[in-house]
Amino acid sequence: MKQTLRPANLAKRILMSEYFVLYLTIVYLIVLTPIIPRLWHPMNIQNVLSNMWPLLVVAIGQTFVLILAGIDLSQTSVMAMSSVVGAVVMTSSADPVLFTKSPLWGTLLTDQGGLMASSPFALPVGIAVMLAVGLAIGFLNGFSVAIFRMPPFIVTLVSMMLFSAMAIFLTKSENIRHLPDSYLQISKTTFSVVSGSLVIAIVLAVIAHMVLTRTLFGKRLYAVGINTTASQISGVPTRKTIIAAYMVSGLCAAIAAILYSSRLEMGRPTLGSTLFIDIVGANIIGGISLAGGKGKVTWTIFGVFFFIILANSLNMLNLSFYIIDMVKGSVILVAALLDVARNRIRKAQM
Amino acid sequence: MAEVVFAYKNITKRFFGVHALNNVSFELERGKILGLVGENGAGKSTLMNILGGVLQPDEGEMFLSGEPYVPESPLDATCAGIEFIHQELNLFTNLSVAENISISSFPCIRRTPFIHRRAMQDSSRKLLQSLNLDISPNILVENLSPGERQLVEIAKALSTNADILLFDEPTTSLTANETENLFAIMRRLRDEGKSIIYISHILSDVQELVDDIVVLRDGQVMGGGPIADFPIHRMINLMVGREIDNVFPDRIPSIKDRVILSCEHVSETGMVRDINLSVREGEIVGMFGLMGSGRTEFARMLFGIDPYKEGSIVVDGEPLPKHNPQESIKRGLAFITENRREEGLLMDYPILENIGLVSLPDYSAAVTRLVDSKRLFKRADEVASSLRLKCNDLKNQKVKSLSGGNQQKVVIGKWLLKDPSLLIMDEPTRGIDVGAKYEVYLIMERLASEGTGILFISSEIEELMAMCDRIVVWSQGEVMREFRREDFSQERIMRIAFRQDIDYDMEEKVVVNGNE
Amino acid sequence: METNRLVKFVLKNSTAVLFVLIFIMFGLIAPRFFTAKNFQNIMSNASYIGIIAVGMTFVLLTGGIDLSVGSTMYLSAVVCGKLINEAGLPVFPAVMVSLLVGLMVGAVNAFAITRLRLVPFITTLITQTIARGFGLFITRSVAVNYPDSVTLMSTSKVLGFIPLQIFIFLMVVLLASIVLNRTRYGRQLYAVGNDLESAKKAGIKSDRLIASTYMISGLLAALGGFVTITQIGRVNAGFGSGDEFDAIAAAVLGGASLFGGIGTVFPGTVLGTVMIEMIQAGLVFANIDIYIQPIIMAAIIFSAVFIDSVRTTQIKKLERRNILKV
Amino acid sequence: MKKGIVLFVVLCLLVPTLLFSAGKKESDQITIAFCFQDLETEFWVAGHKAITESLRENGIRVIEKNANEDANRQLEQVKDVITQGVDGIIIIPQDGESAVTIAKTANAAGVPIGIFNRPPSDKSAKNLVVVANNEVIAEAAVEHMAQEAMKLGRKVYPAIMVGDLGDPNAVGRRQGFMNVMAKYPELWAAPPVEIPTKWDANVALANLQSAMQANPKIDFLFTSSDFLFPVIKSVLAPLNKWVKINNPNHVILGGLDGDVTAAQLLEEGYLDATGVQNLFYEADVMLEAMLAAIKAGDKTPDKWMDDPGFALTQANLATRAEEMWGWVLYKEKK
Repeated sequence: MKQTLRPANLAKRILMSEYFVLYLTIVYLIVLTPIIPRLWHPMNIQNVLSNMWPLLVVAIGQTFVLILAGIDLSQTSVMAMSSVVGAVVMTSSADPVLFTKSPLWGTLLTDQGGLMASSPFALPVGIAVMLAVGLAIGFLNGFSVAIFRMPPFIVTLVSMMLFSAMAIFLTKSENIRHLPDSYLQISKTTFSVVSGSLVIAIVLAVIAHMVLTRTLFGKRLYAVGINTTASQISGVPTRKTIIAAYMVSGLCAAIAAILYSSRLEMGRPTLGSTLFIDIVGANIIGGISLAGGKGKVTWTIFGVFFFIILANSLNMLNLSFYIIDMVKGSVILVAALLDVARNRIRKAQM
Repeated sequence: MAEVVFAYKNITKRFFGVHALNNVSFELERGKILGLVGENGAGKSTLMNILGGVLQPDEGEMFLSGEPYVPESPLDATCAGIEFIHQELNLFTNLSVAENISISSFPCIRRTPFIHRRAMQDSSRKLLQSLNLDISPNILVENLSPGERQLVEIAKALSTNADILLFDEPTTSLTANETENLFAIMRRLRDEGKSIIYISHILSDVQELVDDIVVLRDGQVMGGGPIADFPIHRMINLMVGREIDNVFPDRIPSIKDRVILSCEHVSETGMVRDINLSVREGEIVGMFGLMGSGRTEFARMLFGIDPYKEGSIVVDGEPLPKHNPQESIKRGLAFITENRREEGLLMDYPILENIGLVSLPDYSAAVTRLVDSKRLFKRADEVASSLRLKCNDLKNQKVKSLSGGNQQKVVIGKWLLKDPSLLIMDEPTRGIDVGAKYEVYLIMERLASEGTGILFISSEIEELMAMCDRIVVWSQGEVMREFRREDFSQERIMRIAFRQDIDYDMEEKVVVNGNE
Repeated sequence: METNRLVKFVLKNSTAVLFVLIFIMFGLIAPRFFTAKNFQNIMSNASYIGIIAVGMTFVLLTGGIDLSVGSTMYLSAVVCGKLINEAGLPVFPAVMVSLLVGLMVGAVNAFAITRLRLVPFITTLITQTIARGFGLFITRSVAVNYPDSVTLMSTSKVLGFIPLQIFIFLMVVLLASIVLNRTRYGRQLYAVGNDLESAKKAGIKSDRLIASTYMISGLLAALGGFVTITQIGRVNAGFGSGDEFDAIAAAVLGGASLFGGIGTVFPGTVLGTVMIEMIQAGLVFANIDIYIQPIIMAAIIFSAVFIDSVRTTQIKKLERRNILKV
Repeated sequence: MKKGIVLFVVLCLLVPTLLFSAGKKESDQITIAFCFQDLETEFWVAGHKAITESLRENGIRVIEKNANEDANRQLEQVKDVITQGVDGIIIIPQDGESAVTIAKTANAAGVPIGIFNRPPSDKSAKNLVVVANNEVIAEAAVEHMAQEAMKLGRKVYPAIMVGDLGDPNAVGRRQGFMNVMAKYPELWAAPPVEIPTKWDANVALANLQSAMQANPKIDFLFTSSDFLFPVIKSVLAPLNKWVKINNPNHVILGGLDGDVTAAQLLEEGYLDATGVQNLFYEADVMLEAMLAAIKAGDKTPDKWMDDPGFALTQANLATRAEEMWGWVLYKEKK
């Protein structure tokens, strides 16, 4: 009604917008531009993007589970497991000194490398195996949650413990190198920013967005997240939906493992072990609630973007590492506060 | 002249410029029960929220025993001796009955923060006894039936020795004798000098119970005075603002020969025993019984939500093996559950998504499983308008912003999209106003005439008698007897439901299925 | 009817039954496991995480979560050590100050959650980062050593036979159990966790209650930190990191729900904590390959939770109302 | 009004951020990025201090990055400092394999890179390497312990406190211990007890306590890191086993790192041996080589410098103590 207050109106619209986190990130970037001269250096942009894709992929998987009012702590161990298993399949040679103690030595892994060593099919088979690992662990989680009605937090916490330990056990702590070149190419950039990772992440994001907004599965996922009983009575196969969501989460973690280990050029039993907070943090900053029923892929993208920009800018600021944590916490705090402010305004408008 | 305990004076409340209450004034006298009736949205709850300090009026004043009364929070209301018994229970299922009753003011050992358990249990036990509720004060509320929970809620309100008690639809989850019991208690409280405001959609109850009445419509008082001056038809006319001759539509039986559903010897340990039942095309079969008599439990088994041990269920001539809701839906069954909030609706979800939920697979492509939103919207819109659903925006408006009647229409709508051949309705008119009830009856009548079989569960015997072709009476997990429309008798049905008619019943139990 | 009762009893106490089973199993593998000394070790090692888990239980009861306890432990332990070493404060006042630090971190959480309405997960994630950052800032990440006067406390015995840390743990558990079960505060806490809206309607000052749980959690984190210092004598930069997950796991294993309203300190959280500690000790006793240990640990915890969820459905079935007349 | 508060908070947080960063100007000064993996134990703190101080003493601007034990994060940080145009990078990698990947990144960008303390797993990248061989040093320390054990003229019960299994240093140290186990099979009364610590003092405490309870005869204990000595003390003391060498109850004790506590325990006669990496030497040679490369304009220097390391034992304490970094710090403290 009061159209006269233009700037205030605009501010309110920005604050209320679904793209708020994105705007916030942009404002943050603008403020930092004069301080960090190299912020817009092509190489930095390249860095930011290459950091973003794998985290985005794994965070999207988490989004599916969060919509269900679940949580998946095991994504980090999925990454470790599929990284190790995939590398075992693909590697072209393994050092006997390092790997003779591995339980896989002599069967799946020899000094000639893994099963598909130097085979032209190493890449497709390796990737298929990695995805299968993700799906399998996701299935186990989903099955326990849906069929046995075990609390997701504990189920995924336990599978996190289990599969992290398993990944370390399989290689006896050693990293596996000598992966096929075609695999390493996935994360290599051409035209400065375009890379296999970029393509994979964007395609995945688009598919995930379509799945959530347009498909039967997506709509049922929200329904189950809001009210499982009502959904079940309305003919939603709730158990299948839950299992599927955890499988998506595992799958995404496996894809992220492909991107991460391609970038690191190795299969790593501790891959991603510290990422959980970033994954869930990005989702929640993006606006996705732990209580379920809410969430969009675009929100996840903005949340991830925010987290990546934050980490990158803090690196570029060269703060003493003693205070870097405090600054990081403060920036997240501001973002969270602004989010609260806009929720209040939204409620007041209702 | 009786003493006025509480008075509204010219109360006006606007939301976004729209009058929710317009210049409302009336008085509550000591030792009287005042009935407050009106359709949903007439302003009853706004009025109560103002009384309870949840909302502040834009204009007008309130007086408590002649003194100005300006509550700023629910706590102020409690301090002023005003207690609310809401339709939605405010109980904590993880606490014991005694703890729930004294949650706001635990009795403590002297001045320590420690709860005086003995005192708490004793006072709770006394209150429960006064409500004729035979349960231990130490039992957890989650183990109680809905009716028992309602009584605990009332005990909680009584525990504060409030002067003014407000009952907002307290009988919705009560069985007939629990209701009678409650009314007796309310009368006793009145005789002890308490003042009571009673809100209900069940006008016959209002008429039976209250001393005075106030009728609201569109935020205004349409009339008020001693109940004797307000026969039911006058109440209704004032509430809806037009002449309604009938509370129920005319029922034109349209039963076809084809049997849609037949159950034989369905049993489940501890729940139901040897249930035989059939429903034909276009037939409305009523299921009457007390709360916990097995009606709802049986309906859930029928729909595949809960398991059953023995017996067979045949739909459209084909047996339905051990199944789940998905299978039932495929076979043309639909189930409107008794509690909309928990089992019927996704309250935080838009109307369209709720209406579309059941039939989503019909609107999604074969391989990609992409949902054809346009087609779905078109169909949902058709159904919504055929149900006369009142909403602003099908796509974005959340269900929780709708009134109870319209929410129920959404539940019905989501099943209608599937064109079910058998519709199970469990208390479909509970907690909705007279106008909306009438519309629900019309929809049932229309569906039956189109050939849908309806299994209609209700605790309100009048509506069953008005709408059904047959009534099956339940008691303690068994079907006691069946009545054809021509044999309907309120008294006999009630007596059988209360098992006061066993011998008489046994003779006639020969007639089990309508088609015999 | 009697067998039914027995079944019910076993189901209701399945966690305890499982506890005993695991105890016996390890005992059979390694007979020394059965010694009183070993049980004392398990208890004293469980004490610090147990104390933190008790605080976590309060927070979980309201449906919240506290990810900051590990950092709170670190920060308060650092402050305590610095006060003793550099300010020359006697141990007792230094400990009091460090408890105050824990309380303050909790108060910051409480303020952000109940006043600013931030989500607990994000709030405590932020305080986790900031509190540890602050501790690192103070110490420059150098380890803080404690004098013998502190480490000697771990060998002191209360009443002549209860080691100090176990005594503190038991006191915390006793106090927390009394508070949760016997006081107005405790029962209202359960009410808030069960249904926040109804609790508000019932006139419960829910914000105050929720705020208090974070302060309790912060305080107990600091106390737990101190208890463990008396045993290990030194605080390095990684002190306490990741302990929040152990505490949550212990509470959830003890039956607490992350959605609030469900959970007990005793037996719940205590049993959860001791069980985890016992399995860990048992694995060492059995001298199992260190690469396999975490795998077995995960498997046992999984089966504990599995049994718990099965029993919940079974109890529901058994307690379902019998509406048929007999 | 709410907006005002929010704006205020934003400003409050941004201003210090600006202030912190404003103090650092771009100049002709040589800039070296020091990317370390974490600072959780004394060893890393001392290493970090040795390097940064030597750098600053040489008038070099230092950018520090902490990867918090995440190889990916370290890679991202290295990329970020390359973007900032540093003249050289020194990393303490998470492990040898990620060191190779990171070094290749630096090679591609034409920034000299030095790898500290953990060897790259192969020589495919060009880098300066200063490392001590954890396995060899651990073996030397345990070897001395074994010699001491032989003097007892009986079989002993060995045990090892193993670090985090995701950490290659921990795995290397365990291997060094195992080598000695294999070397003198007749010396051991039982197979070695392995005690997991996850590099966490609390875990170490609990597990060591259990292990001592389960195997009370343990009298030969090697800890993979010196930072666990306080834990060992608090477990052994109540068992009357925390006694000096030559006491019949003495547990033959060895460690690795050479930190301050170890120095003190050696001097007091509780500790038999500790494996030492010569931290100061390592820092010096790394710095020298790096500066030489920068001055010569060599963008991909490639040089392997070994820190031989050694075991400081009661036997060579008098002669070699000064080579142990912890000893020097200990004496400074005193």
